[in-house]
Amino acid sequence: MGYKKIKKDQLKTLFNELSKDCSLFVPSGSKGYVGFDPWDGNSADFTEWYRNTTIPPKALFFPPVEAMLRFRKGEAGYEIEELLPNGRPQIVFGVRPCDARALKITDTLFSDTYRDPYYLTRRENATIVGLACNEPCDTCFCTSLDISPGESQDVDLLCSDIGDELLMEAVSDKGEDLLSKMSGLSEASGEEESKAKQLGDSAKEKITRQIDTSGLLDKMRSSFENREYWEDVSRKCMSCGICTYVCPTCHCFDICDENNKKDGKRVRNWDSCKFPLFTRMPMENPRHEKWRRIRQRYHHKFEYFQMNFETIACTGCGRCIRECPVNVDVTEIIGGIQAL
Amino acid sequence: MENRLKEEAGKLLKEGKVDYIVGYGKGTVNLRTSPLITNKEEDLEGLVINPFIANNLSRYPVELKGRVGIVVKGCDSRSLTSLMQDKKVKREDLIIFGVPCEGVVDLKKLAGQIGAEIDRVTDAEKEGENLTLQVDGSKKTIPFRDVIFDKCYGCEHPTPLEYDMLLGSEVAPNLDIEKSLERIKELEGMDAQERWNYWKEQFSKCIRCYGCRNVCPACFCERCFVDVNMPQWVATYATWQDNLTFQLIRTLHVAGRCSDCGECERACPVGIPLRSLQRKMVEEVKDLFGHEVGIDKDAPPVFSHYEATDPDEFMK
Amino acid sequence: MVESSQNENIEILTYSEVEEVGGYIGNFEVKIRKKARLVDLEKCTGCGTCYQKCPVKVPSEFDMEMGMRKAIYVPFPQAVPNVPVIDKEHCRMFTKGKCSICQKLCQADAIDYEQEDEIIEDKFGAIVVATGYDLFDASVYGEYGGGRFKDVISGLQLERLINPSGPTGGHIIRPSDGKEPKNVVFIQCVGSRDVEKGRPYCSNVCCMYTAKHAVLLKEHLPEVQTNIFYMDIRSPGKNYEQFVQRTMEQFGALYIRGRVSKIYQRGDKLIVKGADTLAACQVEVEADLVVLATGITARHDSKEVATTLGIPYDEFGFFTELHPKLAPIETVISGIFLTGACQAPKDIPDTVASASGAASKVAAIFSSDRMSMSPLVSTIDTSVCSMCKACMEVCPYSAIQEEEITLRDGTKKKQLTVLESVCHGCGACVSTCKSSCIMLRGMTDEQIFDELMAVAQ
Amino acid sequence: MEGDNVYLPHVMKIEKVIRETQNIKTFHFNFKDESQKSKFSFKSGQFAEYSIFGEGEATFCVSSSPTRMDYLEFSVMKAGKVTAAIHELQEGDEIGFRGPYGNWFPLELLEGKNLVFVGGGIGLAPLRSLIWNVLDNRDTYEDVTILYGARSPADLSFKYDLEAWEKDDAVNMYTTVDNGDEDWTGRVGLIPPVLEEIGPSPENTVAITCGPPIMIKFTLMSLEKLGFTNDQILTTLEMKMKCGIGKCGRCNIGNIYVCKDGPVFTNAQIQNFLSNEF
Amino acid sequence: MEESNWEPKVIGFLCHWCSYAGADLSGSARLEYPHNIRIIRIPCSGRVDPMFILRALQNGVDGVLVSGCHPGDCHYQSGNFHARRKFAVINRLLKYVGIEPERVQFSWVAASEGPKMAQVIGEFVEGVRKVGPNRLFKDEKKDGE
Repeated sequence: MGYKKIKKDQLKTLFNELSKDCSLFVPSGSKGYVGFDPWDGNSADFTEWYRNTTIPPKALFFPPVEAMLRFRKGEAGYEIEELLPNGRPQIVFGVRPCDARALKITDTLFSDTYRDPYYLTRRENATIVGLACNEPCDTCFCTSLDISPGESQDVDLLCSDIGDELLMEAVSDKGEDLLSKMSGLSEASGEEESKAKQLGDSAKEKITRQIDTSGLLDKMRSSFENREYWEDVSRKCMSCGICTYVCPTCHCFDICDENNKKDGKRVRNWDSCKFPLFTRMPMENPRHEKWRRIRQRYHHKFEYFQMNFETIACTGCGRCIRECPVNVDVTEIIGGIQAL
Repeated sequence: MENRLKEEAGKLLKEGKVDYIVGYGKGTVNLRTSPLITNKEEDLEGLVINPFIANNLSRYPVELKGRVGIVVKGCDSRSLTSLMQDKKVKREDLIIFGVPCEGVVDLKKLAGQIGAEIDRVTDAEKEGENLTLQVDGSKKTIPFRDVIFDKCYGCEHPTPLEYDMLLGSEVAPNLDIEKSLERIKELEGMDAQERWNYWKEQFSKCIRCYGCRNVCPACFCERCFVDVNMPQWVATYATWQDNLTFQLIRTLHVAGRCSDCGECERACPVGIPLRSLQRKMVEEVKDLFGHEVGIDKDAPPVFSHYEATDPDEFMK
Repeated sequence: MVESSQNENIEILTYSEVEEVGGYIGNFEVKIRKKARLVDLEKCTGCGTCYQKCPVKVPSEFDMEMGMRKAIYVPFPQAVPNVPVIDKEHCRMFTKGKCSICQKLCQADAIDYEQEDEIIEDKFGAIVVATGYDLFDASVYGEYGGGRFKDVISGLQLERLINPSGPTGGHIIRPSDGKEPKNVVFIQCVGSRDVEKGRPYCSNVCCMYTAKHAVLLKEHLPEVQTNIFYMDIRSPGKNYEQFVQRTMEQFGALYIRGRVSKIYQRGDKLIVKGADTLAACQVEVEADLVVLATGITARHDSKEVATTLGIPYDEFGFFTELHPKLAPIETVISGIFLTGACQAPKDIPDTVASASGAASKVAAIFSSDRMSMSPLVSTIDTSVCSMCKACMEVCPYSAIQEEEITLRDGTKKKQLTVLESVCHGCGACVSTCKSSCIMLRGMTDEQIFDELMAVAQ
Repeated sequence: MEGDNVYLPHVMKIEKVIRETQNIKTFHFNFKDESQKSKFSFKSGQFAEYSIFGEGEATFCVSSSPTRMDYLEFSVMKAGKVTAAIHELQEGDEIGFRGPYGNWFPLELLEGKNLVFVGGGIGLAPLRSLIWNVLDNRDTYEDVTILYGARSPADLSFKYDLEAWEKDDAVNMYTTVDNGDEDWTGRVGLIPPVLEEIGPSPENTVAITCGPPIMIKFTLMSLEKLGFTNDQILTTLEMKMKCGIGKCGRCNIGNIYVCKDGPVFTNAQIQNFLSNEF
Repeated sequence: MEESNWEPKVIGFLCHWCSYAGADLSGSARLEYPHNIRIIRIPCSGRVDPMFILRALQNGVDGVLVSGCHPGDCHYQSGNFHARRKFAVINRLLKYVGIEPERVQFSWVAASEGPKMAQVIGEFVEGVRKVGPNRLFKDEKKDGE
């Protein structure tokens, strides 16, 4: 597959075109935080400032709240109406390699044994346009998890910022398809290709934060009973759900009904293992204590998920480190486990 | 200052006068500090005091079992006193290290000021009235007052009111109330519909991570009202209606307890200007009942008592 | 008093003060300070030698300071117990450090200058408050002389003068010169129905006692002329109006409807200037004696008593009943009852009625082992309570208390509990509890929520 | 594709409500859409998500036997918001039902074996599904022993079943209560000591137990004393669940998801992971 | 609901001892007040949780009236004093976030004040009528699925 390129000042035109028959999401900071917002036709200057979103792209496929079904009570009793997402194609532009990997990780979970129609419908209708990182944050540690800031096999189409232009490379058929529909592209030279590669390599070098995953599974297992360790590392945690909600792979949810017996919706919403209520049963709660919940979170990501799906459910995006109000740092915690 | 703290904190731990020291340590992210909570003497080497100690640590003694030595700034000390009023901590269980505070750097503001993200800054130090930074290898100097949190402009008690040991000399308030209330005044200038729409838009962003609640030292309930499901006052999922209702009720619950430490707003990952609600209530409670938060640890909480002469003009 | 002191079920603690009241109906824990009277109650035979021989004389409070008593004294002749008390303020043993005449003379060896206050702590099932009233201090009325004229006296002083065991042995004389008065003026509503003096209420008893005084005066001194300045005559009790009529018709009392504007001395007479609003003219009476019908006020320390008991009081210091019509004896605290003038000015029949009422209320409580209460009381879900105790602070009845329980693993835990017998079900605690862990049964959030949802539909 | 949305509930009709104890009720229910019924099957030990529309979902096992498909049953102890709403249900009301989920009692492994059922309180619900299943194919199994206990006579659930089993000569039925009352003439005693007293032989036997955690804990100890190996003991676990299909992230114990990998486990499996978290 | 024949729907939280009795009295005195009010009786104005008010508004009620005994007259001594503190703050907060002041009203009405109760309800309903239907918590558009 060959490389194409587009001038950054052409992006706006491209976006306007693309958004005609599909929903296009691009990084935007207009709401006071960076997230993927529907393309508003205004400014495509995110390439100038965008490093990564606060809310990960998972929110587009597994939204914070989504209606699953509607129930209505009529003369003949209850009627159930399935509320699946509409099949409108969707393009997400600017997904970083770490987040693209995260989507692959949640894909396995949501398609395991029982298919999750809500997530998968959206995923199937979506084309992920990746954007390689030239300027990783100091919280990034994706390289420790076999992710490279400059390249990705997890996207459909990968863009690299080479200055005034974006270099584009189709990674999947979907990407190929999309690429073929884009206008205003030109062929990229080998020089530009290697420039992109070079930028990717230099980005890789900029990442200094890391975790050591070698032998981690065993270390995790043996750390489980180390209550003192978990109590120590959890002491400053505030038990809020920020780390789980900004995590691109956290997928826990709750199912609730709208408070209306006659006509209401059943909704699915994000939930967090950091909340004591998450596992509370009327008579007992296996994870009432904070350290148990913290332990669950890290063990889930680095042990259980790996056992069940052969991959660590962390991509090193660093959001949890960045957004945590008390600076609980996953690399520190995993480092601590390795050092036990 | 730092050395004195390390020394005194070490003594407290060694002599068994406290079970934990709660202070600030260096964070793992550029410029940031992080709560340092420890019962081990060797960890105390990591204690720092600098213009980046944003966290309000007063919440921790509520959770920790035992006696605690704690580092507080002016606003934190008033949160702590408020917690004493609410009987969540006992004064005699605390050894308080007061840090006279000239303001804490708002890293978002700082990023805006230097036009680059914080991880570009390699070194930052307060020198007199200025903050000296190394940005991408070059030195930059910006006025300190330009990069501190908005709350700091409205801080009437920068020196902790309740302490056992003051680290440094008292700091006189350097008030710029107008600047501190800028956003509130702006909102007050709008008409009702505009204001409502403003908040509606803000709370459409809310994802219910409960960061605001969980960092708030005034939110000390064992079970938050949103977690009550019989009846389900507020839906557990994030709709702007329920998000707003949740925050309004939370605002009422912390009114009279909120010391305007600004932690809720700092914690919010989606940038909802929560201080504009909380600070507003600080003003209202003061105006209505003459109550200032965290001044008198022996006074009853503001909504646990009343005066026969409380304002009444809004009643028909 | 004598009779009740002999009842085996009644213990009278005189010269004692209630210091603390805790607990609740059926289980009040009361701390009583029994003040040292410096005379041994058990030993004293009541012979009276001590106060006959005591060298110190002090104006007698009981005689409204018109007579004298000793530093060791029995407050009044019928006092129970008939045992004297030493007035430390005046006793020479305490002012000068020596004397001990009484001690030397006491054959029963009952005088004990060293005696200390005794604290009694006991449990009681109910409390009846009957702390009575104070007389209004008429000296605030400058127009009546503000206390300057010896011959302007209060109704109660006249009462002492008439009394055979009073300071004059029942001889009615002018305090200034000991002469019998010929012309007496009574002034009604002194410290009653007077907004300016902060006493807007009617003292209830003055109209009738003044009428009685007029009658008694006439009986003792047939020559006397009584003149009564009044605002309205309030005589709604049984046979009261007839009594007033007789006072006028049979005993010649002259009732003048109007206020007195000024009293001044002329020679040995008091000139009383006032208005007769019925005749629409000014009147001036040359009086030998002026009697002020001073009203009833709450006891000077009623607010402290109320605070100790945890019961409310009104702006004048009278204790507030649970309901003015339907529960005039009960207070907001179950098990504490009011009787007599501590609640509001009352005359003797009213007082006796309310005392009987209180007694039967108490008897009703004591007659059964169980009580039935309103089910609308609060309950606490201690598993989610964060112990901020805000509910305790807002509870007007102190119905929420802290208790310590022992958990299954042996550890102790402090928690709050609602005393169901004390809770009145107002729900102030419920809306104060931020985490809804205290709930008012029968008016729960769930119930209100359902009502609200139904109404909002 | 229609009908493959795993989260969509069937609408079920409540056909009968049985008050078992003060706070436990059993409900007979059936498909509102008869045509769905023929497509439906389940196995003893499986559970489902039941919902009251407007209140939410809750997890219970199917307590009737797959050998008796006239109607389905579930039993509920009143404990929270949804269960309180379920307790309000009356005949003719409708509920949501999705399932069955989870694994089941391995009938093929039980064939030709002596079976000992030990149930406490509402823990009899999943067992009775299996018990009726076994009794309806009585010849396939050897001795059947049932030990059921509750706190008091008033707390005994499924009294009609107990009576039937009592009468059945092919069942060794034991009922016990922790505390008797005036009318109680039966056995008084906690389940574990009673079990030891009955003393079933571990020879060619499988014990199946379900009940409150504390009872399970001591019952396992008693079974061990009697010589049962961990492979000879089956139990079902309870954890808070929402999705029922291994996605929502609640019910894991280690990497085991109770909803997907359970709820039926051998004691050998449990010993492996349970010590970890609890 | 048709816009043209919209009638305000308001909820009144009235305390049992004073305002509810006041409303009762106005009824037995044959005084008229608008039928738009649905009354929920509570033991004391001190029982009112701000949640009641917000939840009512969120559920589309057009106005909320809270009424209790005059200060000093509380059957439970101090309930209305405590309530007044809360109301004062609620009042300011709701106004601040942009809820029309006409929608939420607090009042003191004694058991003897039948005419006042009728008047308070009347004026309140008129005030609500003026600000129109409560659309505060309505979604502008349907879920963007």
